[in-house]
Amino acid sequence: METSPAELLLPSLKLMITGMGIVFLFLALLVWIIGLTARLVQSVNPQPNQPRRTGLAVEPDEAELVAVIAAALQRQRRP
Amino acid sequence: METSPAELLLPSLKLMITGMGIVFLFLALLVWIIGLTARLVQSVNPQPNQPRRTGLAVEPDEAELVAVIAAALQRQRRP
Amino acid sequence: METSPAELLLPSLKLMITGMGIVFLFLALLVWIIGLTARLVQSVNPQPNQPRRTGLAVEPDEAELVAVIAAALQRQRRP
Amino acid sequence: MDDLIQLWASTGLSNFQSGQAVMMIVGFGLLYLAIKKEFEPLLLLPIGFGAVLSNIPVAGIAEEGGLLSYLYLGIKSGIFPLLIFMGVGAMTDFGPMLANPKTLLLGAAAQFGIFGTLFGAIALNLLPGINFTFRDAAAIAIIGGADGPTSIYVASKLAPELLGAIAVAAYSYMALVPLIQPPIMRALTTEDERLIEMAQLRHVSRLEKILFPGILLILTAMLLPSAAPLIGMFCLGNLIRECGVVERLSKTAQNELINVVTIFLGLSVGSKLSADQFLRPETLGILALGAVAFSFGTASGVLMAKLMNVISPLNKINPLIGAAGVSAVPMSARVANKVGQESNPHNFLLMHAMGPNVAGVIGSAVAAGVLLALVQ
Amino acid sequence: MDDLIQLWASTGLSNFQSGQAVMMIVGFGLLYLAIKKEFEPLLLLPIGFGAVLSNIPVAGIAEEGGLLSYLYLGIKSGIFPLLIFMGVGAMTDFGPMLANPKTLLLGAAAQFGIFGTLFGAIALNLLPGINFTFRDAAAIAIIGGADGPTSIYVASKLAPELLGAIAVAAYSYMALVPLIQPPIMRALTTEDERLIEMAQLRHVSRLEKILFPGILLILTAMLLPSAAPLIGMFCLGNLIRECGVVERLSKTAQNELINVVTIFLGLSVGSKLSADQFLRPETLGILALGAVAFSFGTASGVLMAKLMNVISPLNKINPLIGAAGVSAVPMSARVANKVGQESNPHNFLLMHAMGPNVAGVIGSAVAAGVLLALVQ
Amino acid sequence: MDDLIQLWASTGLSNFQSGQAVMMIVGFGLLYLAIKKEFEPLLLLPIGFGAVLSNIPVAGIAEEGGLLSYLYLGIKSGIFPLLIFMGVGAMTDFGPMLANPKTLLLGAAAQFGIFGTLFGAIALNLLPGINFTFRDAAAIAIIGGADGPTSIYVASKLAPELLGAIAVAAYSYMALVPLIQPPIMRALTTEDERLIEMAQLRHVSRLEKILFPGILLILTAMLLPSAAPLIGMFCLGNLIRECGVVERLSKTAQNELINVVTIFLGLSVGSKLSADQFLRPETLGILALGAVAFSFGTASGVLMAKLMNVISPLNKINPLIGAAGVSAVPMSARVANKVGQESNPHNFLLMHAMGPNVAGVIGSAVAAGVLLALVQ
Ligand code: NA
Ligand code: NA
Ligand code: NA
Repeated sequence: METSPAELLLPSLKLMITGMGIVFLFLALLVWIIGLTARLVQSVNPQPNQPRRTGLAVEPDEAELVAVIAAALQRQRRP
Repeated sequence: METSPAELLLPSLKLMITGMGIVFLFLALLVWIIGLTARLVQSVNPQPNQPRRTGLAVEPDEAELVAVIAAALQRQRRP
Repeated sequence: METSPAELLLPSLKLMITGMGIVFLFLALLVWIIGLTARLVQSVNPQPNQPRRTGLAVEPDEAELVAVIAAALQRQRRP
Repeated sequence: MDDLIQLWASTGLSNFQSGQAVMMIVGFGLLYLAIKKEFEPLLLLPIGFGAVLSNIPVAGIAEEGGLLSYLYLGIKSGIFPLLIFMGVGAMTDFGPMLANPKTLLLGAAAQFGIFGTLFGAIALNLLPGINFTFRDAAAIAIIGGADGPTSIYVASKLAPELLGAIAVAAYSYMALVPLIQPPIMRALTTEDERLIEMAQLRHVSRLEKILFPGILLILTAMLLPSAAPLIGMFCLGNLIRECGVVERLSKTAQNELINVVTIFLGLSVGSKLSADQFLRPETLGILALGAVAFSFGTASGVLMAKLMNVISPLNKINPLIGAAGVSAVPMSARVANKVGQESNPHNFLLMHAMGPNVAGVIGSAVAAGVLLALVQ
Repeated sequence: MDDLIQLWASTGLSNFQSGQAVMMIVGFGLLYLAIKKEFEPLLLLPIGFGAVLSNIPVAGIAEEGGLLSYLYLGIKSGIFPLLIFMGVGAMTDFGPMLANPKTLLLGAAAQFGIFGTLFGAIALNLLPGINFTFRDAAAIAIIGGADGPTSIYVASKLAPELLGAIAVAAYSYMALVPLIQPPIMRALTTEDERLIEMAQLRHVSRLEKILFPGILLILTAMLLPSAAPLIGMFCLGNLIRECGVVERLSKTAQNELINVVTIFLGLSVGSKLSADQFLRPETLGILALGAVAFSFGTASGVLMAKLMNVISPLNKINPLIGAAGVSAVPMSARVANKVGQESNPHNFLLMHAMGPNVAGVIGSAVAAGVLLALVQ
Repeated sequence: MDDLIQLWASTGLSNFQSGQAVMMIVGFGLLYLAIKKEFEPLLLLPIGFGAVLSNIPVAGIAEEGGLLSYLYLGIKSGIFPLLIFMGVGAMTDFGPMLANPKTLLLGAAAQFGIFGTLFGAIALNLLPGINFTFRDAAAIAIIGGADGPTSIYVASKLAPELLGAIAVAAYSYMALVPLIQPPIMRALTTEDERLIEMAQLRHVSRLEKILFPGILLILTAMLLPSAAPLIGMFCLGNLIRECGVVERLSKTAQNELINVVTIFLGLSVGSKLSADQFLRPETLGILALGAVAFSFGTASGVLMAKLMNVISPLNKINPLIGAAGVSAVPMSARVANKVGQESNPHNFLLMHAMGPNVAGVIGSAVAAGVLLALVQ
């Protein structure tokens, strides 16, 4: 059962719409649940007792960072 | 088809000669290509801009050492 | 060949006695051999020339930390 | 004499096929990109080397019984990409996303790169010489997710014979993000929009961070179980990171484990770069579609941000961070930051862009789940 | 419309079986215990997560071809528990035990927890709804060894279908040692006994420590070869640690290798937590028997210490350290120390309790060998 | 009573075969050499331990289904030796060799240790009780390469039943280099020759170092593809080291990965030390031939250096560094340095000897390729 190229266009259009719909639905639901959780958590622990970095996770590890800097300095120091 | 021990002597002699020949040929070719590459590289970058150790690689890595110490100190510093 | 629950009670009692017997025998034998070894070792090396911690190996991390630093220093000290 | 003939017959020179020679050059080209241009070197270096190794004649390193054939089992079974995903999870901080959850919608919009490309791949079939099945098209489209392990995982399930080209395209375009994205971002935004400053992110408590992987996993289990292996391992890595009680597992997942698997994964992907699978018109199609996918994803992320500003004009977001929705962590977030600073050097968007950036990872895993569920 | 139906049919919601939902809750419960209560988090976190993953409907992560089915091969072949045991050996200092070898007898006595429980499990068969075979009973009894990898190794050989429940019980009770043991210890000892101070341990030479794993292995080879895989790998780890010439192997065995295997082992164990194998009356029996096993082991360790004091009244040992004979390293040694300090804050029993503690590890491996040899 | 008989029948004592006892002693002997004499402890310790474990009666640790039978698959497939070779590549600095490429010829000459031994092994067949096939002889000869992973790789392909003896001989003689080489070096050189000082090595640019693994791989692919797996993985490791863009992979390849594989490889090799394969006259032949191989290699390296001095008398090389051509990195380079300093304590040959030393690694991999290509 060969399908001509054109015959696949419609199903792929349908898949595009369904797919984007699901992705949006899923992430929108997640937005809602995250908000809910945040409110729940804050009502339980009103004061954030343990200030932690909210920063980015680009830097994997502080120890690693130190190691990397040290290694870099070391390399630079080499004659 | 049993082969007597003596019958294998000649082929092993031949293999010895062929083998040593190939090893020499291969490494001699490598000597030549390395020389060629070195000249080529030096004609492109006439000044070695980044002096690095030409030393031996026996001791694994100095950078690693520094990294290890730094990581250790880092860990100790944590409360 | 179904065995009723009660029929298994006797074999399990036997296994309990045999098992505890073997465990005791094995570890008692080990007590004896350890003592023998200790005497043998002390007759060979009468003075403990290298006092090491007999302490606990509980915290893996701290020991590791010390080991890491020591190894690093050790490596650095090498000519 | 006999020996010499046997020897000559055993050399590579007497057995080289032109396709193998070309593929070795392709492999060295990837090594060049990885080392000299620093194109995602962690992956492209082993991939390029794997391509070279597997195209050495006679040696049969990628054939049955060769080293790379054994390593490839780690891809076929899904183990390697899933372990990488666990490691990525252990390196990801969801803080910026949890602080501003609506950035998740930017990560959703950018997945149009995937589905638009799927349509494009099918449309390419109208060209002569190109013949993608539905499964092929879905596997190619996932490049638009800008996520390496997801691409490899999906391609290994839907179109293993295209795996090499797809992985190469995915990682190459991820490396090209700083070239592909800025023009699109500038074209779709006004100077005023690029100057928008965003409010500082709120503090996210440790408890929220611990709960998030569980919530995400439950949602996936209920709605899209086909995405559960990917998202599950990602959540496991993130939970190991955030829970704070298994530091030694976290360290290993982020370092040694992911490094070992990266080497093996790269070599295995490279073993799929054989002449008969790569030197085909379809590969050109894949490369072209990959560029389209990234452009579509970038554009829809930016446009979504603009739409959100129209809908809720009070709490405006800088549309540049929409481009970070394609994932490509952390490259595309850095690009958003850099383009923003061209307009105002004191506008730090990096942290804000990390939200859509990690949302893009989730978004593309969800899209992967959709493809795996609906494409047979 | 068709697509939507197909999609709905592919969701977890439309496929959830009640058993799966319950098991996911069990998995999250284990995660809670691991993270919030810090119950052996290194193992219970991956076990709990594995339980959640393997009960996601449709995804089939624990079924043939799924990630966890591949990882489980590491348990089935015995590789994972044996590698963990090697790592534990590399982390163990036998010094305190070698300094005072008669504490080995405390480690022997505590194994009554194993054999008494075996009898108990068979006796439970008299209850309706519970039906343990001899193999099942032996696998359950090993929980009394208070040693995770030993329990998993024995259970995978004798009763793989009970593996999940057994591993969960073993690690949970190990975490509960600080709750289970003290009342028993207090009930069986007088204040005077708890106040006994012990002589400082003699110095143990490096040579003795190097010789010990060899001696233990020879004894095992001659008397109880069925325990040789477990004790052998344990001795290998310890020799790597003590010999002083392969520091890099020692470091890797204690860190990266054991960490990687711990993640894989935990996930694999979790994959055995399926509804049909876990949600049965037998599981309640296993949990009840586990508590009994720990109590029996604790009691017999303490009573053995008291008996030894009667036999050799000159060189008395504090009977509290008998409780450390159950192994559960180093938790039960800490418990012995803590209960001792309730009576006299200046009495440091920790080092003395490490002797029976590591002896307990050997004792339970020996007991495992007995079960593997005699139970068919 | 029945139980006791069953128990006795399950002990090692009632099942010990004399061969197993002897092999356990052999295993402990290797452990002694590894720990006390520091003979290549990283390998000989796990090998010795593996020998002990696999000769424990009843336990069947090296038999089908036992731990070591699974680990052995890593040798059978070639994965373990190739990963070790990758790690060795990542630890190797080709700088000294690239600075003075003619030292490669010393590394070539020293491979006469391999081919001379092959002839010797065949000649040994003239003795009664010894019966080596051509494949056996080739596998034994590779000991002369003084390279552990290469020996194991070749032996696993050509003569797996001799693997244990060959690996033990290879690593033992590598450890004995400081005893075997100096007398030969002194006998073949004059005091004047030993006093030769060599010019300081030129600086080698980073680019040259990056290009070298690629060049070596291309040459191998064209001329000797049968050596491509070995040399390829070696080059991969070296490229990872030198390229400078994948530090984290380099660190893992040099540390955790090679450490884990070393433990597994050693145990697997040890599992081949069974009585019926080791306690044969052939083993004595292998041990004798191994010593011959090392001596031949050392002598031809030194003689080649002298020949080169005759041919180009202007830029003389110290013939002592010819002995380093056997590889055995870095032991034989250190030996060359030490013997040189006996004549002149201010003559530092170490760096100069590293050239032939790493050339020897390449040379023996090339020789391995020749054997794999020509011996069927
Ligand atoms: Na994405
Ligand atoms: Na125990
Ligand atoms: Na060599």
